[in-house]
Amino acid sequence: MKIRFLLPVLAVVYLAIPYLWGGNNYVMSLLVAAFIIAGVALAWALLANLGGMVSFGHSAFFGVGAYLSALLCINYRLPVLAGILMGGIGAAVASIAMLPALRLRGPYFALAVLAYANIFKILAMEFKGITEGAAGVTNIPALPTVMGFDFSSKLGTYLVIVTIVLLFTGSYHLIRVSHYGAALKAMHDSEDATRVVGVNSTLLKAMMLFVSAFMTGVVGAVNAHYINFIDPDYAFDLGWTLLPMVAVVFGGYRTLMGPLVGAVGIFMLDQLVFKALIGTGHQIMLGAVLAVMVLFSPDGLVPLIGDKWKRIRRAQA
Amino acid sequence: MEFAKKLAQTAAILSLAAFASTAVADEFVVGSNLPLTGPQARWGQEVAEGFKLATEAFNRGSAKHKIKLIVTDDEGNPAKASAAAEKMISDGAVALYGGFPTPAVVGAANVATKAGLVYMSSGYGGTKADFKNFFQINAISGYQKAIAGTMLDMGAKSVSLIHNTKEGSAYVATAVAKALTDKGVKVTMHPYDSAIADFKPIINKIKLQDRPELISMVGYESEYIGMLRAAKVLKPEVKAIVCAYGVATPKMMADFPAELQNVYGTTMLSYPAEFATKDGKEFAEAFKKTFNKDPDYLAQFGYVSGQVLFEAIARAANAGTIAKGGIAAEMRKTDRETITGRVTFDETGFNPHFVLRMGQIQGNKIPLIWPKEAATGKMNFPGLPW
Amino acid sequence: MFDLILQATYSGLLSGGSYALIALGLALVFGTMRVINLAHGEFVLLAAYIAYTVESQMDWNPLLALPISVVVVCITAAIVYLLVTRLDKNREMNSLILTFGLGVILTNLVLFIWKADIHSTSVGWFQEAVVLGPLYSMRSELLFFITSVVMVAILWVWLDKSWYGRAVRAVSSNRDAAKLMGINPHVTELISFLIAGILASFSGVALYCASVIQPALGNALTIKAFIITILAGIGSIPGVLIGAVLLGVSEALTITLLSSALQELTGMLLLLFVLLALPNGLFGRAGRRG
Amino acid sequence: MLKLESINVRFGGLAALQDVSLLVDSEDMVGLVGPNGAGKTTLFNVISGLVRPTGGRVLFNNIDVLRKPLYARARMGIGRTFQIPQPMHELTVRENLLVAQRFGTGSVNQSKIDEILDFVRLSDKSDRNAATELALTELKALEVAKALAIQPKLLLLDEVLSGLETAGKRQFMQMLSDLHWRFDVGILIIEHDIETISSVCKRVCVLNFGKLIADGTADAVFKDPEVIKSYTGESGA
Repeated sequence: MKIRFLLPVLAVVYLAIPYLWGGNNYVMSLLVAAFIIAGVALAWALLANLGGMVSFGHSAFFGVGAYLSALLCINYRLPVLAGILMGGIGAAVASIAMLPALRLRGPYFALAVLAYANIFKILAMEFKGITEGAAGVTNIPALPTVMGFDFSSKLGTYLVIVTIVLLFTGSYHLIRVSHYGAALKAMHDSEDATRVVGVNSTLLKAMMLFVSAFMTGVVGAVNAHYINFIDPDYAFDLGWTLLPMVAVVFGGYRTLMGPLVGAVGIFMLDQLVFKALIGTGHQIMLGAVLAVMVLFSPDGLVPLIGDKWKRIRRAQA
Repeated sequence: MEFAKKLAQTAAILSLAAFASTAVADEFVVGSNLPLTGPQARWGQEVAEGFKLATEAFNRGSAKHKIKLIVTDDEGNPAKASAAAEKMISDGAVALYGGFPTPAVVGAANVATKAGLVYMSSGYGGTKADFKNFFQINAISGYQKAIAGTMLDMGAKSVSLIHNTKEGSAYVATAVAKALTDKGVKVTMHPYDSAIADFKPIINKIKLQDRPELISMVGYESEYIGMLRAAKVLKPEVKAIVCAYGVATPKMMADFPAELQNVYGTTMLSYPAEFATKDGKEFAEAFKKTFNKDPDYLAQFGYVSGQVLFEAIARAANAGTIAKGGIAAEMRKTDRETITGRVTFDETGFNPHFVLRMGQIQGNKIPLIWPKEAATGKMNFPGLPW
Repeated sequence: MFDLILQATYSGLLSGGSYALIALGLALVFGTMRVINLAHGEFVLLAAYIAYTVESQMDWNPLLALPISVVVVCITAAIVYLLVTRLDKNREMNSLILTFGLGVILTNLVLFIWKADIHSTSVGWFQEAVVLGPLYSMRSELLFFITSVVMVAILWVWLDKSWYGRAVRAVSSNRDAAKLMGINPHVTELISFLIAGILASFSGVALYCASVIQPALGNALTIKAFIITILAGIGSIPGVLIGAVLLGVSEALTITLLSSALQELTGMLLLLFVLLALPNGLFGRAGRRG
Repeated sequence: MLKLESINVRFGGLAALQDVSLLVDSEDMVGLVGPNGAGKTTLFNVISGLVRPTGGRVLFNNIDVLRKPLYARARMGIGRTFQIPQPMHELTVRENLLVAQRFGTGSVNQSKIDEILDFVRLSDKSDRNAATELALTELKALEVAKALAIQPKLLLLDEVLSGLETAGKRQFMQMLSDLHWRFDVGILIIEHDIETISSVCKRVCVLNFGKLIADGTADAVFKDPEVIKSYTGESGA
């Protein structure tokens, strides 16, 4: 991320938005929901873009992160922030179970991971002694108050999730520009060529899976402490995979800002425009957006705008 | 001197507050977050209709205070419910009412609690809620009482209980099982996941292994039909089939007359609705006139919740305590007969008097057959769809 | 216990048969084009709702809805096909996203037109019991099963013997080579989409007669069909039937021998086992998926 | 350095390699010739790890590498090129070398990369996209450069000259003869053209129908009647 992009983004996110709407809990809660999706979308895009794997199972990581953090904070009185970190680590550990699936490609990998996600959900339902089963976990502690600032407030939660998402974006960027990123990029279309120069492609893919799972787990944990309640149906909802996917396709998964712009854009469009226009069945618009984007701009909105912008600049120059 | 000054200040603040409350006394905003779209939409819409009807009825009957209702679709999603609650509070809502499923209720109730407002719900699936000003006229215990009560009155010694593993159903099933086991009834549980396609293996297990006197089912509409059809094929030797919510409704009866004959289901109303009270008659007529269909029990929950909440708001407004948590205090004082029975709230916010009734589908009627004092018809027992 | 296992196996066999008919169209398109049509479940659902409309509006037997649903579903399938062929980049992945989006659109259209209420046929004949010794089933289930077996047989023979069948197989094994042989891959691919539409129509009408439909069902049907396609392996038509029966029977046996809550788990574990241990599915042609 | 012991490879019913044994030393530059389908590329695939043989052993510096995956063999010092160039997509020429160096040797040394680029005459193309912006000669050069970037002890060159026109070929041959001493690497080279091979390699091995039929100095090998027969047989076919 170049500095001239970074500074305006930081200014908007940390100064302009809190200044304009910090007191408006409605806008803040919409933004929190959107950034939670953005966080998962980013993790999903990282796996798709760097690892070359399309996952139908990110709800598994989301759910594991949510449950682990909630249960650790309730049963072992872990501080919430430590719980969130553990949620991410737990999700990464859970992804070890998926390592055998790394041998699979395309739709096969996607389906295998979906199966894993379903299995995790059933386990959460069945291990009642640990997870409370279908009843769900209530009274999950909220984000703490630090030096007088209440992070469980809408503005506070917004700052937390935005910071996490930006940190993740930064890490994604660092991975992408590193040698690992270059090797991963090369692996997509020329795997043998990459392996014969010494790249352990399976290990690299596994690392991307861990990173993606960790990020998703952290976001799932934040969401659990934000909503204060989870049950298997909610925490492992397939929607935690699908909505971020829509966001990524909308924003574009090759770019760094694509998932973020896509998530915030599609969430706000859906909630403020589509819902007002059609009410029942407004998801139809999400389907239409997906289809249209894939057909006409498979690289997403951000590159599309970027191209337009470049063309305009060139025309002016 | 110091004391007098303080007194004067307090008086000034009080009179200001009183002025403020009289200034807005003619109209109070009440917000409602409900799943009007998404998988819980059907329940959300029924409840919304009842709640709307209560608003109209209240506004017609009250010259002094009016209720302005805002309904927001939360799609049954907690984050969206939370946002909806924030929006309605910022639009001036003095109390909130909402939705399904439990996570969405929690999402919105948290917001209301933080803002110090009353949150009323019809869809919290747990047995105890942990919010300060939370109220719900119905409770899981009501289903348990009706299902277990009916089966105990049937004199059953053994019951097989088939239930969905989802939150609400699992709660009801566990509570029923406990109530029955406490009375010495042998209960066998058969939980199933929504993904199930064929119930015959379960029913056959019941038929050949459990050999119970009764079968009880707790799940959703399409699953009841699947279970009943499977039972109709295998014909286990039981005396009755007792279901939870979603079965004894006029719509289900009209759509699946053959499958549902003689089946029992929890409900609030007989069909055709026979209201003993003036209140009930008014409700049924008004509902039919407004929505051109028969009310079901969810509409009743919405209606009664509205009645109770609006009356509490009116009382608090009269006392000038709206701004000081008066609505919650007035809610706690609630004690009235409604079309769903007596309503008061215990310290957890649930209505201890809440009991559902049990109806049985007989021909094209659904008479109430339990409890005895509410019965409008005779129980066909033993009675089976085949 | 023996009675239980017998009945469970029989029930599993029959529901496996219904799964197979639902999965067949998806498997065919996947075999021909390597495109997983995530809107396939919605095709089935659409046919089922047409059967409901025919029954409730015209008071006809729902089976008479077949011609209408074949027409409607095939038109839908052709539209989906035309959109899929518009994808030029990364078709394997982008077609997943495209057909998923189209599925969402179809589900919500169904919701718009028919509302969220549940429906099933009111023709009692379908639900009558058929008792074969110790084995119980509904007439509709047997009908569903027989239709499925017949369809599998027809499709198998057709793919094996007919000129089009050969073309389909040629395109699926090597698109460029097929072109050199004078086969227009677009025509064969369109035909396989249309056949998938016809199969979906049959399964939709059968589904309406045998069980309960609701708008949210499409997704679940697609996933089931997808799983069976993988179990079968690419390009194996009888494999679809056998994979589906295997899934149906193992689900039913899980309910009988373990717990009814674990049926979904069994299906998923079976899928993972096949994915990870049998690289070509149970009966698929050799061809690397990893 | 490299020791193959009776390697066998079967694809279904077809015997692609039969009992092939071979020794290559670190000072060697060995030509591997044979008609199409003789199993030359398969042999390279066995050495580099793309194909697992049905029988036999591959020893590299006295370590059995058969159980070692592709990338691990690369890190031990086995570099290879592909007959059809396989640049790493989406990367520039320099990035191709960087990735190879970083993962093949474990560290990055820019001056070494500059040296390689200079050697294969790609210095001025270093920022081009490797997959889309290079001509065939340049792609072939990049193949060699990538293999060099992992600092190989053994270099497997698979028909680096094929498809080049005469000028490019001459330039490449000059490069090949320098490779050996500049980078201190043993070389095994597949080449179709006998003339070319005998001008570059002192030692030549001949594969025919999966069998090693000759191994010796270029002069001796090309006088071997069996070798002549295999070549004329091919041209007669």
